[in-house]
Amino acid sequence: MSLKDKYCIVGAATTRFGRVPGVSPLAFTVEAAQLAIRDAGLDREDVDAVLCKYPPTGFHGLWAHKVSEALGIQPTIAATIDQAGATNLGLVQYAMMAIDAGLISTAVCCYGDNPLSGTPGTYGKALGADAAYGFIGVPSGYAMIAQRHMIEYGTTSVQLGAVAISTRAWASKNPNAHKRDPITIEDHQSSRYVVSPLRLLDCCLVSDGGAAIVVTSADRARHLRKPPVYIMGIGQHHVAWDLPRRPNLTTSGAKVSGQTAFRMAGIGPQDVDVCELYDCFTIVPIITLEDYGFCNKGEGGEFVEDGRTGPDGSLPMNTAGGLLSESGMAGMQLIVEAVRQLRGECGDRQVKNAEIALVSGQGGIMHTHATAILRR
Amino acid sequence: MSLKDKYCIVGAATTRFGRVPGVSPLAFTVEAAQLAIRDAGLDREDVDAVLCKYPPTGFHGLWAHKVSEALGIQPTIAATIDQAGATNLGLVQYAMMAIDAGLISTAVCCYGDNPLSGTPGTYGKALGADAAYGFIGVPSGYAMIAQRHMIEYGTTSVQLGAVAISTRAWASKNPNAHKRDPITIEDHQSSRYVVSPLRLLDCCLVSDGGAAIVVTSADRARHLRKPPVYIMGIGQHHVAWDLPRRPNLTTSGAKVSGQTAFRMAGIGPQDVDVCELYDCFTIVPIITLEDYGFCNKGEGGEFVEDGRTGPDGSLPMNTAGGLLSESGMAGMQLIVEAVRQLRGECGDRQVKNAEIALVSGQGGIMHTHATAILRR
Amino acid sequence: MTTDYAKPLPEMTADNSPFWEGCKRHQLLLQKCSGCGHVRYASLTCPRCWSMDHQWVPSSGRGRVYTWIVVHQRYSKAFEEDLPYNVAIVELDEGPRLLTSLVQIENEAIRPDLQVEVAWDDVTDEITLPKFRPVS
Amino acid sequence: MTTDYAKPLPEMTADNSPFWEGCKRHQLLLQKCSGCGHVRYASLTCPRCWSMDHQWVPSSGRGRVYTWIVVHQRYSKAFEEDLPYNVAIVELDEGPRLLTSLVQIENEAIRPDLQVEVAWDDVTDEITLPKFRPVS
Ligand SMILES: [Zn+2]
Ligand SMILES: [Zn+2]
Repeated sequence: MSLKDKYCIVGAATTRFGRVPGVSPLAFTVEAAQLAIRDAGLDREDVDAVLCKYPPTGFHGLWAHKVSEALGIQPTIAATIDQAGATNLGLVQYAMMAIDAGLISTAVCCYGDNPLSGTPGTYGKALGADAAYGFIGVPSGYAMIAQRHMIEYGTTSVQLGAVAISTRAWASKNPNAHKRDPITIEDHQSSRYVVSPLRLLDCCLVSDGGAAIVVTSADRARHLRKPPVYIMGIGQHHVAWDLPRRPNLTTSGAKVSGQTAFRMAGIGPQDVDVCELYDCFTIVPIITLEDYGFCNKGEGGEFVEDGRTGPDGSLPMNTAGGLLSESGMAGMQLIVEAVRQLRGECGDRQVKNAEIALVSGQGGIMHTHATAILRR
Repeated sequence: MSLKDKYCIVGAATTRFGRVPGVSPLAFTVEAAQLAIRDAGLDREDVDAVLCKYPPTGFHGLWAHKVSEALGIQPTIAATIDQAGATNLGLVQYAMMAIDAGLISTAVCCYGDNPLSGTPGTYGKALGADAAYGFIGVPSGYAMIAQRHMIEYGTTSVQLGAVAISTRAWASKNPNAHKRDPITIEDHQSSRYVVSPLRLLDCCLVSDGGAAIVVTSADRARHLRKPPVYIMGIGQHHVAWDLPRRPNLTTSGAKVSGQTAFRMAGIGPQDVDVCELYDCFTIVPIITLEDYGFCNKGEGGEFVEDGRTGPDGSLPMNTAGGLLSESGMAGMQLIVEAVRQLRGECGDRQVKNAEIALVSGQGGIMHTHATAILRR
Repeated sequence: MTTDYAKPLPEMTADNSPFWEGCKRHQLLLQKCSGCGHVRYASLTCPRCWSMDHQWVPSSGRGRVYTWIVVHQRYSKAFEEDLPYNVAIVELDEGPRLLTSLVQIENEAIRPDLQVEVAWDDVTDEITLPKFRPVS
Repeated sequence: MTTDYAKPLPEMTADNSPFWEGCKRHQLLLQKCSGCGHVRYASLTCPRCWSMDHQWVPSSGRGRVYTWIVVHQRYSKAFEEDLPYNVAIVELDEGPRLLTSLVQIENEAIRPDLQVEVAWDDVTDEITLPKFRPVS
């Protein structure tokens, strides 16, 4: 039984992003969850599932249960799922499936962390036994992939920079974005190497903050406060293996995940009005655009190069600024932005006539991927 | 849409249990997964989801992805879920939902760890800020609950002991059980206090080992190697909150979780032929039996006292020895044992005419709960 | 009050520091919801009205034993010399429960509903633990 | 070979210790599947036939650069003095890829498909790291 169009996102919220000292990961998560539930016009009693990704600053056993306690909810389902940056869409899919099975009625999917004001946690951890070679930190992993994409397809640093410029241009229209000052290709090219071929402006922000959404059935959604956003398609795929054993470094889980979501939705890339693609590093949306079929494999660099994904482009992408400019958190904010675009709540950065939005999530070092296609 | 009778467990396996040095948590997990997949008559290519609980000896980010790599599978869905001891049944439910949604066809749910030969990990960790008072270790938490059950209902240490004796009597018939020597109530009453009111023989074993099951659709199941075991009902509930804030310490998530599973299955406790109840501490099956409705609230101690759950009793419980005697691992082995009983594979410990089996999982300090009802 | 106190200390966070600052002044503080007036033990949201806003108000410091354990097993070197020692959950007269230790009582003498009152233990210069003793 | 080597060392496990024992003897070992003869880098199961049984067999120690990075950011004090340093993935002639460092080459001179051979680095008495240098 397809899940198409049967479930909706009815609440969506973000907290303040950027450097926000004195707020714990739990407090960000709870604030975002409350805001999202109230955005839906619902209250605590209406929510019977609490679904979470644990905050990377520190693993906490039974995190979703701690969040449930802080929210004062004893839920039918509480689950903490680890699919890294694909988790938040994985939570949405879990919620849809559990409602479909008649097990719950309404789920809050919530995330918060304070890596900027708190402790960096995962972000600077050694990558397995490979730490013996100094292979440390997430940028190192994505730099390996970027380099291989350059080797196979001739992708350039200037093309990577185009992604950074486009997302910053969008962020400059978002009052809550962590970084709002527009940047140029010169800024990008003169920013220092973090791990070559990746420069500082190719890399994810580190931001404090939280975001949450509420998922319920289409039947229930039609009676709530905000216009429902329908989930047309959703998919996952996991290339799963660590870099040395992964057969192919330049095709990601986006390929099968995207095919699954597009097939469920019954549409193709040409039908998408706005996309929110996980952009922890500039190479990632380039590969994701290719794998989703917005362009051919290897042509992602060219695709982004001429500003096509910016405010005046034909494919508005990461319209709040993405992980590169709005908030470095692990992707829930991308779902929130897609919902806001489809509701027409985005003010200066509103994409005209946005009817269909695509959201991606991916994580680890491109180990995981999930895709959702939403419509108003 | 109910999930009733649409999905089956088609493969089930355990590794060696007990003290098994030199085998990593990953190796146990992979061995169990391979055995379960082959038990089903399937091969690696037939499995498109890898679902895991992380091993408590150490948190590993993206654990299910590491397991996928070691299995040589790039899965449609890989997910690591944390619901503590309820996770394994949570994975089964996830698999059913994902097949129902048409997203996958066949999932392996697998678990392995080596807390006895490796490092104890979670098992001896401090419990939050409460460590300042010496509130350390899982037994302390369950002892608080046991004491409260004694206060409210007059439950006795001898009644707790009856659970230990019953499970050991079953384990004596299981060649793979970690502890097989029968025990008496005198053995129990003279075993040292670990955290009073809990004695050594009230506590979970610490065991190395792995276990896994394979879930697929009933349609596919009918063409595989072993007789299908149908999942009639499945439910979850999470009281979720830490002990001081939890309104009631003596009623667990078993109550709502069990109601959900029984309602889905369309049966009641009187229809259950064999049950495999999560017994990390002797108080747990007592509370679980009450919450499931096998007896009234507060009468669980009396219920188990006269040997009713042992090999000659009217309600065979934990027929392989449970966590108290077969293996201290977090519950996947209980599902495997239920499957084996329904297939009639249990030799000396086979329950005659076992047609319906009930399995529980719960964890944290009774924060989480899940229930499954299976039939042949 | 020593600086070589070897036992684990509560972690001060943005969420709980007023509680521990109160303890340092020998004040057992509860949260009173600004939304509905409900009094609770430190938590992020009000269990009645869901408000996150609250004031810190003093507790009577009196309550009753709700449940307890006696730890015999060595889980931590820091508590080795105390074995066997008790840990208890006390229900305050205001309603909230908290995890604590009972002092000035033999473990064998602990009973359900035993009436207790707060007994301050200044374990370091920064941290005072609220423990409880029988009401005399 | 020093005992004050300050960088992280690979963790020896039941699964990988023969590999690291081989390195100590300056032998780069691969696993040859007992089921189907497939040669692979250390892994729990055979990617072809799924057997867990295998023998350890020597590699030629030769291969080509598959991809690489140059680390400029300080992620670890242990590697601070080496900045900027490279990390590479090398594809062995036998097929498997492994993560390593390139030595005896300037970072700027690294090229795709550069032919390399193993260069042993005895970093402690117990651990030798296989690194790679250009084939001369
Ligand atoms: Zn209130
Ligand atoms: Zn083979």
